[in-house]
Amino acid sequence: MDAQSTHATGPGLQLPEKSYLNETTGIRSWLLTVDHKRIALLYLVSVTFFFFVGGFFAMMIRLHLLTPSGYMLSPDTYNRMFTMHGVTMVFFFLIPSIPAILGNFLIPLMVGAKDLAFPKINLLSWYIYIIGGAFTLYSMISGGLDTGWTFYTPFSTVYSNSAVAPAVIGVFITGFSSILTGLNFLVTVHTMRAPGMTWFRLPIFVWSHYATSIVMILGTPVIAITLGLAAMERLFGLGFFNPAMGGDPILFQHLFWFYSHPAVYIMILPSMGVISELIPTFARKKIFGYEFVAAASLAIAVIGFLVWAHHMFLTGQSTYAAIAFSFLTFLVAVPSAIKTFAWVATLFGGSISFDTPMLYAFGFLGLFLVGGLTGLFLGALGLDIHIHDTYFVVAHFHYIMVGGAVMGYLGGLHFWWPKITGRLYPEWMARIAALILFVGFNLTFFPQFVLGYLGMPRRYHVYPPEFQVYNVMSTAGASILAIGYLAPMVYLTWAAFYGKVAGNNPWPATGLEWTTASPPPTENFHVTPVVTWEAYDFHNRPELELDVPRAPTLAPAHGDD
Amino acid sequence: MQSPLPFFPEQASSIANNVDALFAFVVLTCLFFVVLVVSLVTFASYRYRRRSKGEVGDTVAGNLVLEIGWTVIPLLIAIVIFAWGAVIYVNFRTAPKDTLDIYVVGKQWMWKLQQPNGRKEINELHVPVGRDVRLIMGSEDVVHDFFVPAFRVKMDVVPGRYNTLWFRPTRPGKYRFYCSQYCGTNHALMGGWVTVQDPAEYAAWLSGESGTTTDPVSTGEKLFSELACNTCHLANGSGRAPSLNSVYGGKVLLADGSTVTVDDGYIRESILQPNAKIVAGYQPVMPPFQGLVTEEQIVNLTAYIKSLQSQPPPAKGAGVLPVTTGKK
Amino acid sequence: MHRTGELYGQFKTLDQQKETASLGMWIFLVTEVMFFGGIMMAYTLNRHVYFHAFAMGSNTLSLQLGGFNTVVLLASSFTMAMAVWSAQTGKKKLITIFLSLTILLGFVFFGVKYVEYAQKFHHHLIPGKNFNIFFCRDNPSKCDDLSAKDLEEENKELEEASAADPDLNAHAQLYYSAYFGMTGLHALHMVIGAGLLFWLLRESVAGRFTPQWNTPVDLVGLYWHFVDIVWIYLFPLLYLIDRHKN
Amino acid sequence: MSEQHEHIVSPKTYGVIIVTLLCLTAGTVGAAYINLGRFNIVVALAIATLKATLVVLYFMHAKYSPKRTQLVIIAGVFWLAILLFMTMSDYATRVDYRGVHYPMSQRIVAVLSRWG
Repeated sequence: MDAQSTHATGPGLQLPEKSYLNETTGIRSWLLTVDHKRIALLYLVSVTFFFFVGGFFAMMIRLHLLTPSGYMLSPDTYNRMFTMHGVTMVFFFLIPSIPAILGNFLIPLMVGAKDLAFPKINLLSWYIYIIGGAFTLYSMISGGLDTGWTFYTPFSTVYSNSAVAPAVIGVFITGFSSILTGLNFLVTVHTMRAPGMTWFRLPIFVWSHYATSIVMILGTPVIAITLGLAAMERLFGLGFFNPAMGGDPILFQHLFWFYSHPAVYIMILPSMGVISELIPTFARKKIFGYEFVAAASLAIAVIGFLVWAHHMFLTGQSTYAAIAFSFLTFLVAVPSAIKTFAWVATLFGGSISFDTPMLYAFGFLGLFLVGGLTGLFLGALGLDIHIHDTYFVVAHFHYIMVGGAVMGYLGGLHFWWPKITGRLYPEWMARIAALILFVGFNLTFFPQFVLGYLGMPRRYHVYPPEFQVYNVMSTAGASILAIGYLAPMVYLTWAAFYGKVAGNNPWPATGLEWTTASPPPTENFHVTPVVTWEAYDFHNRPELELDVPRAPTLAPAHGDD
Repeated sequence: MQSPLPFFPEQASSIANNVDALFAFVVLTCLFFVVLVVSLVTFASYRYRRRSKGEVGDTVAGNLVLEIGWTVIPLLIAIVIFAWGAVIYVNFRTAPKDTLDIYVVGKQWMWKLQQPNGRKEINELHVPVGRDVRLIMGSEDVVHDFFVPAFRVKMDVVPGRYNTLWFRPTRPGKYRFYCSQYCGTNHALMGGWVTVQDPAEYAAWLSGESGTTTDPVSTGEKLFSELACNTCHLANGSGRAPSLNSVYGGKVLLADGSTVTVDDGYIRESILQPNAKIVAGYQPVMPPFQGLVTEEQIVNLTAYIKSLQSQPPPAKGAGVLPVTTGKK
Repeated sequence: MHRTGELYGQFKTLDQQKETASLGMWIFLVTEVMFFGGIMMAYTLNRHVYFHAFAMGSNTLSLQLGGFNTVVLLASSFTMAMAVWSAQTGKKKLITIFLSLTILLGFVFFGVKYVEYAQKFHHHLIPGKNFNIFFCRDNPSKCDDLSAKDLEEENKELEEASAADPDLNAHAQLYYSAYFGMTGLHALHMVIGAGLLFWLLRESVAGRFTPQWNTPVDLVGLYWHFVDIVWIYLFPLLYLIDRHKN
Repeated sequence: MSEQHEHIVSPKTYGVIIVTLLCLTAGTVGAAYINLGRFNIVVALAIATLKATLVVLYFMHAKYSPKRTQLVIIAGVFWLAILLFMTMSDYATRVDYRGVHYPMSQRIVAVLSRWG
């Protein structure tokens, strides 16, 4: 590191002599670290690895679907591809991505603490993640997995010929990593805040991670025990989910979705948190309706637990239950709408710049909007009859999970990269990559909405020829998307070593994390910070050197305080 | 028939119109919000772009009226969509009286369907136009799903219970149906065609012969699995009913201690009145097929069982006497 | 993080540290509630659907042993609470005594559980290929640990239950899946708890716990009480489904 | 934070609680021997909940804990209730839920022999 620092010296800026990156050296100092920032980097490396594993499977799927009769892969191989794509992406990429990387790195910095409440448990959670990942990788190379990421019984427990048990056990284990992360965040936010950091001065990023953690600790144990029972059923013939033994496959679905629907909010809420940092920073304006945005996060987490059976409208569920679950599903739409409008309103009267993170934020807005709105189709009982289990669903959740969560993740990674590494990434390259991603994404997934309404079921290795045009479009888009994902990986890695030195607060932004050095020292702050300003307040912070105020354009109803 | 870029599936059932109407409504609602948000963002991006390095936004931090507005309005719209969808769904889940009931069994990876008069089809479904049709569906193995896009209907087929699905076809024609719940290797091949016919045509089809002239043994073999005989009469003797390998012409031990020679008469009786003579070591679980199979089908089944003479007898399985030597 | 005395580096005061640890433990216990919740759900549904088989299965359990274990576990909760009290009031000898008592009671529980499990094994009541709810009826000689009266009573119940549920064996097997799943998971938690108690015992013999610093005793106490609460529910749910005679 | 004093529960209280718990255990066994129909399970669960509450409040000191600990406990119970009640709400309101599963082979035969 020291040798390279001669390469990059910004105008008058120097990397701090001592930071969390170089205070101790050697592989042991990384593998046995209890520093939340280093653990975040451990997660970054391993999560990126799983992202590219999952991405490889995605590419195979899209290439295979170029032709209706699918010459490339055998049916069994194709089934393994989409299953392993789903399992890897959901459990090993999306769920840990923002919380375990950005959340881990930033929450102590943002609340002004030296570390998370339980640093050793934090390290333990990474090892659990790695062990779970190892089991799942083992299942992939020893026969693969062909159950779909939903592991529906009795297919997964009785009929599948693939390596279900190690995969299920892997996911079971990884669940505990998620539980421990959530527990750590909750406790940290409650008891580790710096003096002056009141609840309503917390960045929305922290609020949304708080909400995410609620979902993690209350939902994840249920999937753990459910998959545990499924593994027991496969290995020892326990019969809870096997109709031949008197069990009920629908029970598995209930238990599975009790977690797996809220898990969608584990993926999207942190991303919303990132966006809530990016938009005020690059519009240089307080987020519009802070309390409402914070409360909306909690509302999503709580109501999100009451809607799971909307994945099961067509399993023969009671009509009454279906109506109740559908209604609750529509209620979730409201806090999402509040957030979206708040972001848009924040732009008004701001001073907007178009740095890369902001481009990702705009991309997020557009894609999340489409993803969220298409949720209305699926939540509506009458429409779900037709589009359930078709490509419409596939498109919808990719708009949320890839369009929403991954855009937020990449936006956040760019935004905090200077804080993490102390160096800036090449701006123009990053902007072009963001644009490529946006175009590639829409080209990949928008045609799938049409395919879905036309009636193409999901998880098909062959399809009727009339659907080919849309599939070709989708595959073409996927190739563009692949470039969009590879590019940041390359230039961000490059920037970590050779980029321009960023300084403490390059944007500038208002969070507590920007008041310390980049990269921060091991103990985060040399002196315990005392917070005297509200979140996203650009006006009472002379050290930010922002001095050209814009006149208010909307009447401040409960504005400046 | 199809344009190169199809955008909307055909409508061929009474429910399709309703679903599409709701779809159109939701599409328009969503378009409105997409256009609204995109234009607001575009406008703001231009109007409030940063003009100097040190510029900072205004101090507006919220507006209660706006917050209430964008809480209540989306809520109201959501309730409208919810209610509309619920009405369609309730109608879809509540079958009218006097339906044409068709039994459907899904198994990896085929659909077995049976008309009210007993006529069977595989991966084909014939229904009359304008008639309320109800499918009563069960699964032999894993969860499947019966999906007819042109009818806008689908329902999971879950092992261990029945699900029902009703529709009223409105236009004669051939429409695809799919399995849309992932069920293993050939999930994508587990589909077929629904043929909607005029009632007269349907009646003619229903009473007509199957048209396929195959030899009795293979017809019997097909029947043997279609009637699910093979689920109990496993060849290796491990099933709930005795293996039929090598039984024809031999003698079997009955529960009451007597023996009986397996001939055409005994086979016929065992199909129609299975409980009359129970093989030793087995429970009387087989349902009587009296009135359920035609004479021709019995002939075919018997031919098939005869053909099993050449198969090796099972190693285990109670009640089967050693094959009598005189048989040859 | 550096540690000064009992204070870890990320905290400012011992109070903050204790508060944090206690909150963490409580949140962990909530995840445990949900963990047991999943299997509780499986139990609830199957009991609802197969009541006769569940009642039958429940009646094959020994109420004496189950009731005795309930008392043992409650008593161990009491001794654990007393250990916490001793730590809070600085009675170092008493901590050791009460922790030892808690461990002892825990092992009594294991012993009884072992007897119960072993009996079920001999009676072919372990879910799997050999499961047979009718085993003792068909092989009374192999069930000589049951008195003739008990056996007769059980046979009568079996007859009634199989009249009500034609597939009694399969459904009773589900009951036993629930029984072994729930009590097994509970026992696993007990084993972990016992391990933690041994560690506490070592520390307490070394005189580590003072009125100022006794967080580990407090936290393990919370955990142990939680395990007790699980049993408080398991006992009526598994042993007392249908005990009345008419 | 620092003014919060640890509340020490006296051994006498613990004694009263453990005796109550033992009595309730006897009570729940006794109640199981009386035929209350559907209310057997209600009584059993009510007694168990009472016992659990006593353990939580006194043995686990929840009565003297900060509000947020109490909130955590309530959240746990609430979410468990969501899981159990909302799942059972589906099963309990099914019109066609017969409550008896047959082994599959029988069931298929039953399907096929329905028409006639």
